[in-house]
Amino acid sequence: MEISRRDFFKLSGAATAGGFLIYQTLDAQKAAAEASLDLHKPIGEGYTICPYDGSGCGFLVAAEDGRVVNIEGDPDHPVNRGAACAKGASMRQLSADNERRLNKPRYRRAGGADWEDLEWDEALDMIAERIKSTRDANWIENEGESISRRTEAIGCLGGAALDNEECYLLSKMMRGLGLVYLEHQARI
Amino acid sequence: MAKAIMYDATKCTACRGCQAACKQWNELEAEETKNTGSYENPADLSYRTWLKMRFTEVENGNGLAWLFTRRACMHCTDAGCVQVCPTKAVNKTDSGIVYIDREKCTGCGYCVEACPFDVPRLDGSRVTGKAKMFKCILCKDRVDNGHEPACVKTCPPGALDFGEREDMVAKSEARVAELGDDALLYGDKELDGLHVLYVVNHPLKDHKLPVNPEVSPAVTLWQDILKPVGYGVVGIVAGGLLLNYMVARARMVKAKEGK
Amino acid sequence: MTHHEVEKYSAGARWFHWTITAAALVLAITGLFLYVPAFSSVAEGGATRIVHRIAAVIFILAPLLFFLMKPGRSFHFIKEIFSWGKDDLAWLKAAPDYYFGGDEKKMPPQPDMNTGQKLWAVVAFFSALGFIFTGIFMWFLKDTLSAGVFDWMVIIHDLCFIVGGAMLLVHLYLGAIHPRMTESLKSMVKGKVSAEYAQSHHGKWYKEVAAREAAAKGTPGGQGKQQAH
Amino acid sequence: MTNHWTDVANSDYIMVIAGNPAENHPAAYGHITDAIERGAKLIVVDPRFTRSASKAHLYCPIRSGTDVAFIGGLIKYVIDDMEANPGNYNMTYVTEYTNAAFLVHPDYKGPPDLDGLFAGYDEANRTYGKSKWTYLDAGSTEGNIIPVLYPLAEGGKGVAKKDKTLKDPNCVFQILKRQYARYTPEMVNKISGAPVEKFLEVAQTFAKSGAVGKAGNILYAMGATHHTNGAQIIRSYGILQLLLGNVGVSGGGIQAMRGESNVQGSTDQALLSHIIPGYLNVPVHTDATLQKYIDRVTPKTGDPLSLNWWKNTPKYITSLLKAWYGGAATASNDFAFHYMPKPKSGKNHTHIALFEAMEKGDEDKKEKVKGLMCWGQNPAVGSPNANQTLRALETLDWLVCVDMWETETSVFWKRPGVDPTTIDTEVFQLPALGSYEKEGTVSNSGRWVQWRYKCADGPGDARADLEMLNDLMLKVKKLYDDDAAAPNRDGILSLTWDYAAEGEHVDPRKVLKEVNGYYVTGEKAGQLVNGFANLADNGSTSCGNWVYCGCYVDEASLDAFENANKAAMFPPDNMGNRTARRWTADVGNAGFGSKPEDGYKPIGLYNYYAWCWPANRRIVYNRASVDLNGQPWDTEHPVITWFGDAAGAWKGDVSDGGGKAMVHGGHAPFIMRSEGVGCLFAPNLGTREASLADGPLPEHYEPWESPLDANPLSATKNDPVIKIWRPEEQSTPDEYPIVASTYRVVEHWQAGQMTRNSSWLVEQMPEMFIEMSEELAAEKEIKNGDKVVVWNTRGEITAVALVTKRFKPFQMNGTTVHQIGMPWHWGYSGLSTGDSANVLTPSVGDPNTTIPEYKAFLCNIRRA
Repeated sequence: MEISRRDFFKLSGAATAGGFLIYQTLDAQKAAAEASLDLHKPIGEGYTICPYDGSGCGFLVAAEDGRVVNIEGDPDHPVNRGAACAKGASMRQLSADNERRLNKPRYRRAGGADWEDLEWDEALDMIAERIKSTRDANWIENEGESISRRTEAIGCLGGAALDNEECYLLSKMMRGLGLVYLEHQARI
Repeated sequence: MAKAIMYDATKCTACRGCQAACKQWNELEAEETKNTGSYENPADLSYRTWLKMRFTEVENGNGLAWLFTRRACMHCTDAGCVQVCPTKAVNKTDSGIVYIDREKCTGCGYCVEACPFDVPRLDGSRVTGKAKMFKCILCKDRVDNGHEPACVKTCPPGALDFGEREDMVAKSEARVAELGDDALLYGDKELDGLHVLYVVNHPLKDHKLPVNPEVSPAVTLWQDILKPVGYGVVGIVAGGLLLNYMVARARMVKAKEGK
Repeated sequence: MTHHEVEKYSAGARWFHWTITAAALVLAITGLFLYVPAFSSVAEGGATRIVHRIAAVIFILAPLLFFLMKPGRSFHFIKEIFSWGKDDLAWLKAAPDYYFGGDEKKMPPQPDMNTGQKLWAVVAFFSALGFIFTGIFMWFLKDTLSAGVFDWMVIIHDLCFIVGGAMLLVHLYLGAIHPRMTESLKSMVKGKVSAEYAQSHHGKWYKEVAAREAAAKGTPGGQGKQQAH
Repeated sequence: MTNHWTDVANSDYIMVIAGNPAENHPAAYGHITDAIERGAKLIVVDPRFTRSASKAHLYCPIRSGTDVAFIGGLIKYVIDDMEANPGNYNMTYVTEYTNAAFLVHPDYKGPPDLDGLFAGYDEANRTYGKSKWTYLDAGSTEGNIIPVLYPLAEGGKGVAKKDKTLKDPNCVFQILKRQYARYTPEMVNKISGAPVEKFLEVAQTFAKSGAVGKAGNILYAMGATHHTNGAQIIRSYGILQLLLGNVGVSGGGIQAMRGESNVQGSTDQALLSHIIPGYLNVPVHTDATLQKYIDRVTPKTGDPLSLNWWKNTPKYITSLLKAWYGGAATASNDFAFHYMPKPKSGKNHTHIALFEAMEKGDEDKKEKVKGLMCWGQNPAVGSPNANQTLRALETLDWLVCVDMWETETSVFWKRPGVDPTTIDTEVFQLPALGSYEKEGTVSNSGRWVQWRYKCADGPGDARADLEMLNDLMLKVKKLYDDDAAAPNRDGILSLTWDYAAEGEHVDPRKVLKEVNGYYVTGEKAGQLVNGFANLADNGSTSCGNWVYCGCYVDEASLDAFENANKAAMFPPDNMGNRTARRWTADVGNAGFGSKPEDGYKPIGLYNYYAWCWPANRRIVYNRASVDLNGQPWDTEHPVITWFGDAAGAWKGDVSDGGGKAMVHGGHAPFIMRSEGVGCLFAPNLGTREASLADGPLPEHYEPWESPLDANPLSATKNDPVIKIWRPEEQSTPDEYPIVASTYRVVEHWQAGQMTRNSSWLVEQMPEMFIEMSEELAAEKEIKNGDKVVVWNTRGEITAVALVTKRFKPFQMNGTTVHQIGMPWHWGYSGLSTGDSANVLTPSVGDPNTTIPEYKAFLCNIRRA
C-alpha cells in the first residue's frame, strides 16, 4: 500500500477544499445588484377628472394608439394629490378594452325577444319620430285659462354622469320640447 | 440607500385603492371571489393578488375597533425567500427590494414555504409543477425611475408613505410617539429590518402580525450547512474516485508490464 | 482462459435496472439544476421540473411494477441486501487495497451481490424511499403542509440527494469506469459475465452457479431456487 | 358645499353625520386626515360603525331617521351653554349675522305649543298655510301687526323688528330656545338611541367650535337627504352651524358630499322638474307673463344692509331666454317666455311622481307617461320601490337608454322571470362614450368646474352624449319644420341650436361659452360676458346659466394674474377657458402671494385651479368669516380680509358681493337671503323665500315606517305633510320590526353599471350583502355568510348575511330596536349580479323635495 494515511488525509483535505471552491463558484450569493428596470408602461399625460363621486379628483391617463394603458391620480391636483380609491384606481377598466362596453346602437322591437343592431342615423330618426308623435298627441296647450304649453307624456332622466355641456343641452332641449318630467340623480 | 414603505394603520381607511392600484399597475387579473360575511376579499394573496387589506373587528374595554392591515411582501433584510431560492431568482436589491426575476424562477416554491409572512405565491399547475413565483416587488420599475410604488401613490388618507428607510423609521417613530402608549412600530428590527414599516396602535396579534417573525431554522440549516456539506461530500467522493482511478490504473499498467 | 459465460442478471432485472437508472439520472440532473444556481438557467421556464416529475413517476412505478411481476425475486433481493455477515466486514477491510491496488487475495469470496453492491443497494433503497416520500409531499401537499414541515421535506430530499448522489457516483464509477470492473457494465447490458470474472468477483455465487449448472446437466429441470447465505 | 374639499383640512372639529367620506369620498377624505394631523377632532354619527367611524375620535350611533332629534339636542345644548357662557361663543356673529334677533309674527305657534304641529295646518289637504311663519315688520305698531310677507301690507317696511339683546320672547333666538327645550339628552336617547354620555361628549366637543377663531365643519351626504324630513335635517345642520358661527369661515360650513362626478353640475344645469338653469324657479301656469314670473319669485327687501342678490333674477331669466331663443326673444314678446313649458302650479313632477304617472297616470288628469329617456341613469336599480319601477317601465310605449353599458333599465324586458313577448315597449340602447373619451367639464362638490380632455378612443360606434343630443334635436327640428300644424312649433324652431351640423363633432367649448353668456347687442356684441354682475335684463346679454358666468372669457378679459401667466395657465385651444386652468400654486383671488401683506395666507383656496361658481368664490358666505370691521375671526385661516378703502380692498378669496366692510357701510354677509343674514328660523316671505313645506324650524317626526308606536316627542308621529303615494304599502312594526337602511360601499358606485362591470371592483365586493348585529343574527339563528331573505310589504330580496359588531341594537330608554343595512348597488345585469335593495324602499317623499325615503324603512329577515 503506497498511499499513506497522511496522503489520504491530504487528498481528502484537497477534495473538501475543492468542494467548497465549487460551492463558492456555483452557489455564492450574487454580489451585483439587480439591473435597474425601465417603466413597463408610461404613467400618463392626458388629464381627466374621475367619473365617480363628487370629489372631482384629477387623474392622468396614458394611452397607446387610442387604447388606455395606465390611469392613476394626478399628484398635482389639489383635491386628491395623486390619490385614488379602489374605484379611481380601477378606472382603466371603464375603457374600450372592457368587452362589456356597448359599441353599437341597438333596438328591441315591441314584444321582441332580443336586440337588433341599428345604424346611428336610423336609431336617431326613429327616436325623433317617437318624441314628436308622443309629444304632439299628448300636448297640453292650456292649464285652465292659462297658457301652459307642455307635455306630460315624456320623461327624461339622467345627467349626473354627463358633462355640464351635455346637461345644459339636455335641459335646453327638453324644456324646449315642453317636457316637465325632467329629473336626474340629484333627486334620488 | 435602502428604501422603505411606511404603513400607518391608524390612518388607513381600507378604501382598498392600493389593492386596485397594485392590480392596475402590475396588470394583474381579477379573481373570482365570494362574499363570506366580510368586506375582505380576495380571501388570500395569490399569484394575481400581491397586496390585500385585512379587516378585523376587535372589541375590548375601549370599545369597538375596526382594524385594517396591509398584507403584502415585507421586503425583509433577512429574507427567507432570498436565502432559499435555489436559482437566485429571488434576490435583494440595494434599495432593499426583494425582487423576483421571473426569468430565473423555476417555480420550485421553496420561497413560498420559507417566508415567515406567507407571502410568495405560485401560479401554474400543481401537477406539472410548471409555475412561477409572484409577489409584490415594490413596483421596482417605478422606484427605479423615481416614482412611488403604485399603492403608496394611490393612498387617499396618506396611510402609506415611501422614502429612504431611515427617514421612514424616523417618521414612524415620531408618529408612534405622537400616538402614545398603545402605539408601536413594527418592522424596524424584525428580520434585521423590514422594508415595510407598520405603525399600529393595537396589539400585533389583533392585526395578525407575527410577533417575532423569523426565518425557519430549517432554511438556515439547508442553506448554510447542508448545501456546503453537500458540495463537500460530493467533492470528497469525486476526488477519491479520481484518485482511485489513477492509482488503480497505474497499478494495472504496472502489473501488466510486470507480466 | 475459458469462454464459458454465466447468466448474471435476468432480462427483467436488467430492464428494471436500466429503467431505474435512467429515471434516477434524469432526476439527479434535473434536481441538480435546482441545487446549483450556476446551472439554474437550464431550469428556467420550468421544463426541467416537468421532466423531473415524469422521471419521478417512472422512478416510483418501475419498482412497483417489478415487485408485482416478480414478488419472489423482489423479496429475495431485499432480504439479501439486508443480510450482513462476517464476510462483509472482511470485504470492507480488504476493499481499499483491492480497489486501489488490486490485491485479490485478501478479498473474501462474494455472493452475486458483494458487500459494496449491498452497501449501495441499501443506500439506494433508503434514499429512494426518502426521495419518494418527501417528493410526494412536496409535489402534491405543498398547499396543505405547514411551511415548517415543507422546509424539512426539502432538507430530507436534499440529504437523500447528497448521500444517494455521492453513492451513485461511486456506483457509476465502479460499474463503468473502474479499470478492474471490466465486465460489470457488460453484465448489466447483456446479462452474462465470463466465468472467470464471476469467479474473481463473485466467488461464492459462482460456486453455486457452477454447481447448479453441473446439476442441471445431470438432471434437467433441477434449477433449484437457492437462498443466498 | 359652502366650502370645498381642500378647506376641510382647516377644520378644528369635524362632524360627519349621515355621510361616510372614508368610503364614499375617499380621495378627498385625505383632507380630513390632514385636519386630524393638525389636531382636529373627528366625530362620526351614524347608525352603523363605518370605515369613517373607524378613524373617528368619537363615534355616536343614532337610529336611522332621527337626525333632527340628535341635532336638536345639540342645538339645545349650545343655546343653554351660550346663555351660561356667552364668552365661549361668537355672540357678534349670532346677533349680527343670523336672524336670532329678528322678531317673529306674534301669532306664530310651533310644536311646543301645538303638540308637534306648526301654526296653519290644514289637515284635510295635508298642507300648511304659512302666513304666520314670518317676521314682524318694523313698520308694525301696537294693534297693527304687519308681517314681512310680499306683497307687503300698507305701512310695511320690508324689514323685521329686532331685539339684539335676544331677550324678546318673540325673537328667533327665544323661539329656537323654546322649540328645542324639549330635546334633552334623555329625549335624544329615547328617540335616537344615542347613549346619553356619548351624546353629551359629542355636544361638549362640537360646541367648542363656537369659540371665536375655531371652525367646526359638518359633512353630510345622502344619509341626511334620503329621509321624509331630509330638507329639515339639512336645515338643522344650518341652524347649529349658524349658532356656532361656523358658516362662511375656513374649515367651517356645511358640506354636502356629492356622490356623482357631475351631480353638482347637472343640478346647476337644472335637470330637475322644479328649476331651470341657475336655480331659477321653474315657470308655472300662473306665470302668464315674464313680469308675473319675476314678481312671484324675486325676493324683495326694505333692508338697506341687505344686498339681496336674488333681486337680480330678472337679469338672469332674461339672459337665459336670450340664450335659448336668441333673436326670437325680444322685449316686445316677453323674451319668448311664452315658449317655455309651464307645469301646473303645485303639481309634482319629481322622480316618484314620474314613475307613478307612468304606471297609473298622474294624480291630476290621469295622464300617463308613454316615452322615457335615460341618459346615463339606471332607474330600475336606483328608484325606490324597484318592483313598482319595473312594472311602470313595462307600460311605456318607448324607452331610450343612453349608456356605456347594458343596464337593468335597458334590459328590463328580459329580466329574470319575465317573458319578453308580453312586453310591448320599444327600447333603444345607445352606446355612449366614457369620461376620458370626450372633452367637457364636470363640477365637483366644492363647485369647482373642471375641464377634462379626451385621452383615448371609445369602443366601436360609441358616441358622446353631446353629439347624440345635437343630432337628435336637429332631426326633431327637421320633423317640426315639415309639420306646420304641430303645437308650439315655433318654440321648437326658435330654440337656438347651431352647435354643429348633423353627424358632425360638437365642440363642447361652444356650448360652455353659451352657458357663460355673450353680449348680444352694443359695442361688445359677440364678446363673452365676464361675470354675472354684467348681465342685463334688457336683452343685451345672453347667458345659459348665470352661476357659470365668468367661467369662459375672452383673452382680453383675463385678470392681471392670468395675463402674466397666460401661456402656462391656458392651453392654446382653451384660451380664456378658466375651467381648464391647472395652476397648482395656492394663491388667492387676483393672484395674491402668500405673504401676509399680500392679504393671503395659503389656506388651500387654489383660486387659479379650475374655476368655481359663483364668480370663482371658493368659500361662499365668506363675508361671515370676518368681523364687522372686515377682519377675520380666525387670523390663522383668513378667508378674506378688509384692507381699507383702496381698490380691491378685500384680499384672499373672491369676497361675497364686494363692497365695504359692514362698519364702513358695507352689506350684511348672507347676500343670497333678502334679510342679509343666516336663517335660524326660515321665514315665509312670499317670494321664492317661502320657508319649507313642513315648518320654519326642524322638528323630529318618526319616519313613515317607524319601529315605535308613537313619537316620543309629540302626538304628531309622522311629518304631517310628507308625500305618500302608496299608503297601502306601509310596513308596520308588528310584522316588520326591523329598521333598514341602504347605503353605498367604496368599491361600487350608485346603481352599479360602472363598477359591477369592472372585474377588479367585483373581486373586492363580489356580492350583495346585508349587515346586521350579532344580537339580531343570534335571535334569527343566522350565521355569518348565510344566505338570508329580507322582506316587507313591497317585496323580498336574498343576500349574504354579514354579521358584525359594527351594528348594535339601539337601546332607547328601555326599548330595543334592531337596524340592518344593505348596499343598493346590485341588479340583474352586469358582471356581478344580485338583488336590488330598492325592492324594499317605499314610495314616500320629503314634502319639500320628494326625495325618497331610502334610509329608514321597516322589514323582517330570516335565513334563506
